[in-house]
Amino acid sequence: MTTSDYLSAALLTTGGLFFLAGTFGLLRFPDVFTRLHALTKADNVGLGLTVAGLALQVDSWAVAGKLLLIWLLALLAGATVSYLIAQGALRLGIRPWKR
Amino acid sequence: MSVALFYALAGAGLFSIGLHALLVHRHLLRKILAVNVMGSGVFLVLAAMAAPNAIALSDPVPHAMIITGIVVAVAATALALVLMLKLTAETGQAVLPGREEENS
Amino acid sequence: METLISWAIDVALVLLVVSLAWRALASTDLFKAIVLFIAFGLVLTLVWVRLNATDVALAEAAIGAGVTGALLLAAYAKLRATSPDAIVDRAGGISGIGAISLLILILLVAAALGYAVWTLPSDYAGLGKEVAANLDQSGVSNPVTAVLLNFRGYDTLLEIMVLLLALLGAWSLGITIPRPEAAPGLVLDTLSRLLVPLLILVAAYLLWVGAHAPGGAFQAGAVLAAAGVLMLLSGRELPAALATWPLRLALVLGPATFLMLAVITLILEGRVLKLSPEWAGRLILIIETTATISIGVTLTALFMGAPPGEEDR
Amino acid sequence: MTDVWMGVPWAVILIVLPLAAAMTAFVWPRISQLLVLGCSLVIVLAVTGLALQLWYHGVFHHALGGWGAPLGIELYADGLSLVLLAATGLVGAGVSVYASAYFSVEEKRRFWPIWLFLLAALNALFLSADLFNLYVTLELMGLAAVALTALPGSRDALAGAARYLFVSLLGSLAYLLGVALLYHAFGSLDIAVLAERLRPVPAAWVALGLMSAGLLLKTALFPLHFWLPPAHSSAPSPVSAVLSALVIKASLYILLRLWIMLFGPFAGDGVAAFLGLLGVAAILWGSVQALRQTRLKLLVAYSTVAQIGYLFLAFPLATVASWNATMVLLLSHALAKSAMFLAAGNFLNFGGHDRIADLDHIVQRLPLSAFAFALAGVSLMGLPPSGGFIGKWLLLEAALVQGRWDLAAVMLLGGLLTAAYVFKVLGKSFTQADVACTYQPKEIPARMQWVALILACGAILLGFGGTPLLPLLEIGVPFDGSGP
Amino acid sequence: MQTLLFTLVLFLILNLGVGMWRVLRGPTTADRMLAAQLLGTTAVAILLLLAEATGSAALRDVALVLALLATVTAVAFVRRTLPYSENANDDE
Repeated sequence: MTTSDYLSAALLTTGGLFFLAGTFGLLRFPDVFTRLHALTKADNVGLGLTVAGLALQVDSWAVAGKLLLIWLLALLAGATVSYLIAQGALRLGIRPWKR
Repeated sequence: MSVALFYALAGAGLFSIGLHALLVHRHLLRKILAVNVMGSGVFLVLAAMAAPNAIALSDPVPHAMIITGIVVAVAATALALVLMLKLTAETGQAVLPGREEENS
Repeated sequence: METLISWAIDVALVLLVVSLAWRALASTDLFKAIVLFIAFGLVLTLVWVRLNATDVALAEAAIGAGVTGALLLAAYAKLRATSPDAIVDRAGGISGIGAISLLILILLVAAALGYAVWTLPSDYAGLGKEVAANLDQSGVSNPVTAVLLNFRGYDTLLEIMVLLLALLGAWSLGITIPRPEAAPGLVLDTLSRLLVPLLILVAAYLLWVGAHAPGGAFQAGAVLAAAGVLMLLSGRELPAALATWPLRLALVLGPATFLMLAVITLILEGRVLKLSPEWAGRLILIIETTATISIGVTLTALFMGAPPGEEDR
Repeated sequence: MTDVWMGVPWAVILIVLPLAAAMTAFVWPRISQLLVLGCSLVIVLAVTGLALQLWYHGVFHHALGGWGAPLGIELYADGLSLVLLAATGLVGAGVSVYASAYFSVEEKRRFWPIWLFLLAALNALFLSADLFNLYVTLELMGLAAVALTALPGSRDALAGAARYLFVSLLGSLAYLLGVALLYHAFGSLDIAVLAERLRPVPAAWVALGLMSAGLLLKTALFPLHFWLPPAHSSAPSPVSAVLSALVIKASLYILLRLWIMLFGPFAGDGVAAFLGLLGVAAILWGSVQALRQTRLKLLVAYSTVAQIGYLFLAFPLATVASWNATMVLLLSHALAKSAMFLAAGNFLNFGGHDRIADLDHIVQRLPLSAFAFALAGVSLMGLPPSGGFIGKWLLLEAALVQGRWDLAAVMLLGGLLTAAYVFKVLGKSFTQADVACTYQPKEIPARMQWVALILACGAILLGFGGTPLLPLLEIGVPFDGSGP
Repeated sequence: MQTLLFTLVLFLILNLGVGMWRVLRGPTTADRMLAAQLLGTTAVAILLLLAEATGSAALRDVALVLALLATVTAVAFVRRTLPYSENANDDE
């Protein structure tokens, strides 16, 4: 394994851990709004790290570009959908959780 | 047991689960989902045995059949959903009326 | 080690897919059932990938998990607007002796199925060899596309008709449920402005790539439909001038082209849908392009439900 | 001239023309009626042309795409296909004319394209000999039939259509799973190729069970008939006519085709006897239920349940003569039952109700329709000189030759019960209703009465023309059990 | 490297199973949809990993389509279903 392989393995593993964190956040957080955080933060970072790790492995720019596109798409979708869900939830009268 | 067989058995399982739900539940939306699960079960049987094995590459004919089947399924689902909504608008319920109510 | 992990992946996927189906069908809360069903589609996509059926995975991702999910969610919303009682299944089902005998019957069916599958020859090649032998005559190098549009093109012709027919059926029922909708807002508007062109681009890419790699008209059509659905969702309506015969023409464009090709090949080649090898590639591209447009428009129209202009009849 | 006639690919026209017409009718509704009537006429012509081709050249094959089985799909026609295509052509033309007067302008705009799709699906189905292609045509037909059933938008029609849709989908999926098993066991979708490779392995048995169960459900053979009466009675009358006359015959056709070409030789007597038993039960149960009905369209629908039973008596007899009898019965039932539903539709439209007890001198008010109903009844009862008589006589003969007195007795009893329910209707149509006439009688266009009468006359005429037509049925000797 | 990729795939599939729990649990419609979104992103990651592990480039297209369509489904939820949701306040 070369240096880039080690780097990529580290990125991928960290990405996997972020997915785990996201899933656990989704399970453990108390209400919709906090769970949104779990989804968007952890999940997009998780996918981002995975994409980064994989991009180190591919040898063509086109493939790396496609990977980047997928990630950007997930970021955009995640952010927008979370915003819309939060807005909709507030409109419905769900109050954010307070300790 | 090969991987293909494993998936094919899962397909048979999905078909049976869907069949059960289709016959037991009365709500139309649940019946629609059940039919879709049954269809996926059939497709799984088709695809599992078409996967590459010791003597042959993967067989594209079942794959083409599944794609055709998926499109037929979405068409039937769309029609069934409209029918369900229309029936609900008429009767206020998304269930099939019982036999005795219907003949009256 | 890798074989073991590979096995574990397959076992986990099968357990997941079966339990998702089980829970989706067992849920009396219909929204839960729908979301579980969408998740079922997602996992099924992964199953197709594991089975080396990438074309199917693409179709499942686009149609099974995507378009069907959107259709179900929209229908759920309309159901709730029509009859708030109807979104939770309180009707129950069969119970008592009927339920038990039914369960026994289905267990018998399942056992027979399992036995039949178990005894299937595990090394049967199917038609793979015939397809491979004739692939260079088909005009495309993706075998699934070759089967769909050349070897068994007639099935595909009829299947596109099924889709059109479903729309005619849906329109003939013409549900008229008003759907009050808030303004889309800046965020959604921006999202749709970014995504719609991207979706159209991806649809074109899938259409083009289908000749030699997984992709093709149905997948591309579904992605195109996603663009249409997104436009509808962000409050853009079809201009009234286009909602009459231009829309109907777009709906029949694909099927009509395909049918016309059937007639032309019958006259010129003596066989319905016989594509001579030197022309086959181009002809398939023409059929697929028109079919993509029609499939996209048809699925969007199915999402809409009633024919445009008649929604508030 | 004959060369031109013989060279035209009539079979392809039977599929392509209605599809093209369906799309044209959808895009350009204004010309749709003219289009449908023209299309129906051409279909009748094309069936005639195909019959001549079969007569002179034998079985018809057309390798679509030039590939041929097993890689490609073939169109295939023999005597069996021809009977069903003829039924489709004749009933289809009759119903097209009837519908042109039955529906309002607005309804017709929605009806025509779907109706043409249904015709195309039926023709395509009867011309197919590829298991997966049959599935696609089955779905095309099923969805079209469901959409037409739901057309009135009333509560009953929608409920009937919804139940029908799920039955139809369940049947198709069971069939498709059987196809999947057969494909993976024997590596082909073409019936003829499969017939050569079929061996009695478990997968073949389970496939036989799944496909038969699915198709019997769609054919509504007792005890899987529960969905038929509500769907067929609540649909618009022209649609009821087609559902009972043609649509349920389509799944029966596939079953016959599979049985004769594929499963018959190895399935053996046990399965055949079982199917025959179901047929007997269907005759008795359907007839008794028909007799008990108080609504005319439900009576006619239950009569369909009973008449389907006759078509299954040939399975245990399994001789060429009994199969031929089944074919004649099939055709005569298609004509008679469509005539009956159309006549019933006229009564219903005229009085605004179809309560049998209140038919109220309908004979004097709608003499042509009443006469059509009576003639159709004669054919269903199996009285000479109708087509029903020829069919039942041949079947009876086959049963007696084999010493199956039980089957013969059931046939006769079924005939008596049929007579009872037909006379129940006719009797009431002469008498004064108990309650005073409260309805505003509606004008029934002459066309709608004449169509019913002509179809009923067709069922009777079959009795005269039936015997000479028998050799046509034997083209491709579908029934000698050895396949094409 | 292969082994790592496959292990990650397995790990993420197990993650999907855990995410399913939130779909089952709810309690609001938004929660369920949110969980479905997470499943979608996870499936995208799985597809990308598999594409690399098996050397099948077409799987990246599947991932792309899945990401796109999941977004559209989510928007359909937000625009059609969410505004009519009740049972919003009976949080855990």
